[in-house]
Amino acid sequence: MMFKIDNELYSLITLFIFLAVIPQFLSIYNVRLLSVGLLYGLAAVGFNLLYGYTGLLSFGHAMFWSAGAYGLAIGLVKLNLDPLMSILLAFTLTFTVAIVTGYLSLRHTEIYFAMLTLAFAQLIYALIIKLRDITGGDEGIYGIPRFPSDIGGYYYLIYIIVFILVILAWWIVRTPLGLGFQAVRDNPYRAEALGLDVRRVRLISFVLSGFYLSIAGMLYAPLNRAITPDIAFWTFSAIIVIMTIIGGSKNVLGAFIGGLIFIYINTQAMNLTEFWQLTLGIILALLVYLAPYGIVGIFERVLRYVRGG
Amino acid sequence: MDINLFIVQLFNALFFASILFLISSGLSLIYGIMKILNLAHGALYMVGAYITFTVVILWLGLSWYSMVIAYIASIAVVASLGIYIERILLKPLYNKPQDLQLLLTFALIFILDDIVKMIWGAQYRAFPTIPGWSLSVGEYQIPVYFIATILIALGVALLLHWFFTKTIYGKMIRAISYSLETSAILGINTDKLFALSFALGAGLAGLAGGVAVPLYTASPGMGGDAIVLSFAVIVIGGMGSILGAFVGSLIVGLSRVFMAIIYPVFEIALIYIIMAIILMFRPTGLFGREMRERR
Amino acid sequence: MSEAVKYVLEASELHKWFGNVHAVNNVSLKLSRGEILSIVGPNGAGKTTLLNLLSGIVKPDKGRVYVYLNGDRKDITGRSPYYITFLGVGRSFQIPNIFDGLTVRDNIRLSILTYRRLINRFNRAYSSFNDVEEEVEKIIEIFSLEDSEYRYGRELSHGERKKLDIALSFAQQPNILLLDEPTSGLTYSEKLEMVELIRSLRREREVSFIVVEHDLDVVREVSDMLMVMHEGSVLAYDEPDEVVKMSEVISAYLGGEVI
Amino acid sequence: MTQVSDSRREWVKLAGVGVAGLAVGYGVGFLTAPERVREVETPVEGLPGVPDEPLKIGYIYFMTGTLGTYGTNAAAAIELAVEEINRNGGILGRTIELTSKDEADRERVLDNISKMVQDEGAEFVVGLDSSGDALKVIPLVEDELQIPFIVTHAATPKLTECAKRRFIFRISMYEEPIDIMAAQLVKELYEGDVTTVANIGPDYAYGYDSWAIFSGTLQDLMPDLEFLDPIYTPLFTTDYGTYIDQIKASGADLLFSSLWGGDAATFFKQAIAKGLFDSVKVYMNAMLGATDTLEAIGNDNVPDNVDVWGSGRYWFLYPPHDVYPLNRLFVENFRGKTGAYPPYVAATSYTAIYAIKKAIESAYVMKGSWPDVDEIISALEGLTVSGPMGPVYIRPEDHQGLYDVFWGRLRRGSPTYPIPILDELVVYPPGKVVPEPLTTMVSC
Repeated sequence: MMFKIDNELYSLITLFIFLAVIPQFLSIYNVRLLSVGLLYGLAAVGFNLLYGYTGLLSFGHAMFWSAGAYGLAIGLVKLNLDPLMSILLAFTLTFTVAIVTGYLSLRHTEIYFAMLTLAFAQLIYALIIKLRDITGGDEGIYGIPRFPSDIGGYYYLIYIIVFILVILAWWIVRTPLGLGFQAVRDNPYRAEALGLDVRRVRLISFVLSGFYLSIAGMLYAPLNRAITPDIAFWTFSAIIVIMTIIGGSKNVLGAFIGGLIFIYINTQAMNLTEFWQLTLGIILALLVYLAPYGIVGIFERVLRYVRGG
Repeated sequence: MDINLFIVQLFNALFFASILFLISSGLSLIYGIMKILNLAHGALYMVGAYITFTVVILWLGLSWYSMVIAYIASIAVVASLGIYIERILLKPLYNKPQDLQLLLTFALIFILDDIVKMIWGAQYRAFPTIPGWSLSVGEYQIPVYFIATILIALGVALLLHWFFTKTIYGKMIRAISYSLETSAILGINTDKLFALSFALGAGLAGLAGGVAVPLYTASPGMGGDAIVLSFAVIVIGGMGSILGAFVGSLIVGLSRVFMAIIYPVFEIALIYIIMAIILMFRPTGLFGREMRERR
Repeated sequence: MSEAVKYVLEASELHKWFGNVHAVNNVSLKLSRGEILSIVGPNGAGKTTLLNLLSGIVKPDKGRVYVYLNGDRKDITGRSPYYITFLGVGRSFQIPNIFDGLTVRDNIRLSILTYRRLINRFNRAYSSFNDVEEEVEKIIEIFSLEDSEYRYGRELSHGERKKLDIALSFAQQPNILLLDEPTSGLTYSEKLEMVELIRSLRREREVSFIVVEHDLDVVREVSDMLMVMHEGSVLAYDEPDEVVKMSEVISAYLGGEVI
Repeated sequence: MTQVSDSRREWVKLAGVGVAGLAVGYGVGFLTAPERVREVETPVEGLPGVPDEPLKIGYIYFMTGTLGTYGTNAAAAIELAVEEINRNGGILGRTIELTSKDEADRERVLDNISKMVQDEGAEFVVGLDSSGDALKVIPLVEDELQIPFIVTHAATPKLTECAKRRFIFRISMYEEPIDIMAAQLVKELYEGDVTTVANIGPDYAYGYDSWAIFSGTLQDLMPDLEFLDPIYTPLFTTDYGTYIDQIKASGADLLFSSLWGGDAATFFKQAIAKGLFDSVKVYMNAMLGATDTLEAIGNDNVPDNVDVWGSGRYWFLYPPHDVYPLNRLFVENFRGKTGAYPPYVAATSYTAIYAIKKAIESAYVMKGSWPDVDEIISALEGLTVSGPMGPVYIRPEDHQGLYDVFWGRLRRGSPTYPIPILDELVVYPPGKVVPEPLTTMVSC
């Protein structure tokens, strides 16, 4: 059970201590914003298990977020199930989606994998719109109950789950399983030659990462108490990719920070100007050149500079 | 279905496929040579549409010759935009992690959408009249613009074929798509050819926008609607293959139009199902081949 | 010593065509425990293809491949590389094939964890298996990778990559190692080091080797047996000194090509 | 010059001057800022119990993307209303300040509304184009924000028909009365002339509901009609050729359409190019009466061989300018600001601001000091406010704004108007077509 406490864990713990205290000093709106930030961060961490650690770029991860959100909302609102059964329903849905799409798309890598996941995600988006008796179609599902009902309390529910899952991700990449992910990312042929079942490793990573997104979606639906199909659209998948790259796909910390920061960049861009898309676009483009290894990359460079390395 | 209806529906499908081909051939070309999935391709298509709209409606007035001038203007403007994007924005990223190129093209969607809104406003921009008359097939009509569009798409396909098989530049670009290193060793100026191919791909997107706008309606963000189906097209056909884009467009166009008649619930789903099935049996799409690894 | 105990690997009458090219033409060999067999020949002689046939990466069109396991002769023709690896046949690659995003230590850990079937565990840190760590230490020592232990694969020199590549295979306790040009691109002193390494591996674990090599000095230094290939066929297959005596071989192939 | 184009110009300038200029500009702006504020300040004698700080109103519409035209027009109209009100001393002396967000940031709609209310202190929010969004905000507004929220565009019957909301109002006419009137109009004008009815609409709730309401009502009125299977076009359809020829092949002579915005224009033009109106005799499009859609159709595309009917939530020529000067003034001022004839979102959002003003003022009269939220809600319930579309009555039972419903026949607008217009307007009073409160023809 031994593991080395490293800089990344220190940073994560510090960040989480900060995140535990800071809501006390924030307005209710900012707590809400931070809740969304935590969920985006969780999504980025989950996505990064597949992308940064296993080397597979999925362009359809919105399907897992919406599987979780819709599974829970359908259970709670449409089928009147109790929360536990609804969560179970959401997990079953996620698992089915992950296994089927994973089985079919993991025959491919690189761009074809990305395109296949995109296709499946769009198929699910089309299904959500079509199956309106179950999903509410484009009008979505509203009136999802929230517990605890106040944002301040719900923040801490999100916080606890996100904390556990982020630390779990940190942990997983340090276990043999996580080492296997990274080996498959670096050199699948050599990994195969060494006796690693590459397709199985990829599938595990895909499903695991799907569950992270699904849990984020499950927490998101009650936060907003209503959902519409835009969380299944391809642009949301793109945002998941983008925020991970912004933060830095090298480690868990980077992805998590990426999610948190993307929310703030997005919000601030809209506050600054009518042309928020242009502003957001320019900020993203600048990050490409100024922070090619993500925001965490900048931290590291600064740290190395301070230490005189 | 009587024969006349079948014929007009066939032309509907071919028209739709032609627009798809013009969009996706550029997308596929850029991917094949540069290994960049240009997410902003739809935005370039949008710019092309606005340029043609401006030239024909705001400046010259509708006529066949103004349409030709507008198409050329669309190609020229969007292709030069492509050169700027490639030289200024993409080139510095060639030796950086590949995901940065993706991020950049995504940022470009935002930037181009808002710039278009700044210049042309947010309102719908459309041709007041559709150029040309219609051919009658029984009680149905085929606008002559459909036929013109289909001919343009065919012409572009033949031109691209000629370009890649007969001209020295085309041959060099093909060489690059097989092996970057070998091409460099052979003394091919890969740097210049990257710019050329990006400009060519962008120009095709511009032409697609120009050809589409008289029958469609231009608005900022119209590119996002167009791009997803062209992803499906190039995956079905094989990424990097112009022939693949051609056949893929036909498959998507035909299946969409005839599914809308036979079983409309499946109209969109079918495209993605075809895509998944083809990839299961031919991992690189119908006409794709194992490509060189990314740089 | 009975035959089954003495031998570790056998190939009989292997053929492989690539289109019209007869890449491997009727090659048979037998490898004894602890033996070092070198294969030489000009480019395109079919050496690497032969290694690929033996390690299962390429399937032969004709002929069989066997390994000897606990006294049994086992037919492994057409089996997956993954299966053959677990039967104790490791191999290295001409262009070093390692994990660039992992440290040298993690590279070796990965290899051992996979071999010991611990790779799917997620209840412990991968660095917390004591016996694996001991093994890692040992391998780092054998391959003298101490200086680069904590560096990433992408930061290694060519020589270090070559060593790590072999170490990855060696860590899986193979009976047989198939090495594809282990000294290509190395400096003279690195070559000497590599020769010494191969010898010590044999000493340490009684590993048998098939080495595809260009450098005749290395070949003569380490080999027990020498095979000369040309256009897919075996030209000579004997002890090195005997082969070298065959003057026509030297002048025609070894002389021009290698030295 | 509009504020929109002001900031647009600013941006272009900024882009030209570059980063250095931006930095200098910030510095100069910082130094000169206090003086500018003093210039603008106009002394207002305070009414008793009225806070000094400005009243903040937030609005949210699609400002970007393919629906961006709705938001930019709504924003212009809201700014127009606010300029007018502020010029005349604000609401009880309180000036109005605006804040806005973009509905096109799809996943963040609720966050952005929360921001306006909880962070920026907006006391009212108006807006929403998407029906999904209008339903999505219900839990947030009713349970958490608890401020008056006036929907001005989203048309789903579910918003006001399924339950009485406490804080949410809709001032714009919604789809059900318009579709019911369409059916009545068909009976009135075309009984005996048409036999077969087809539908084309978007493949989502709005399309399904519209057809259910229209065909349901029409079937009761004219049971002999043949109703064909409705055609629904998927999201992002730009190419309607296959549907047009299907409709043609089906032999329909009445085509009902719930396509809207750019889609309505695209379909219409392709229908003309493919000669659809050789066989279809009557075309009814519930959302055709939108000036932005008509601009995209163009004067040259008005066919002679078919009766085209359009409706909407407001038509800029009704009530007639000579008898109802408020509409004339609105049209003139809106044209002065944007150069365009006002589309319906402009009128409804403009009216929403005046509804807020009137509700506050009447609640103030009763109370003698600034009213709280509950008092404003009570004042909004049963309020009648004059908008460009005529007097609007906010029904207290379901918070739905009621005013005249119209259908008009499409005519060339030239030479007077650069866009096609609706002529021969048939106007029904709301009592004739709006269902009883909290009854519905769609499933909740």
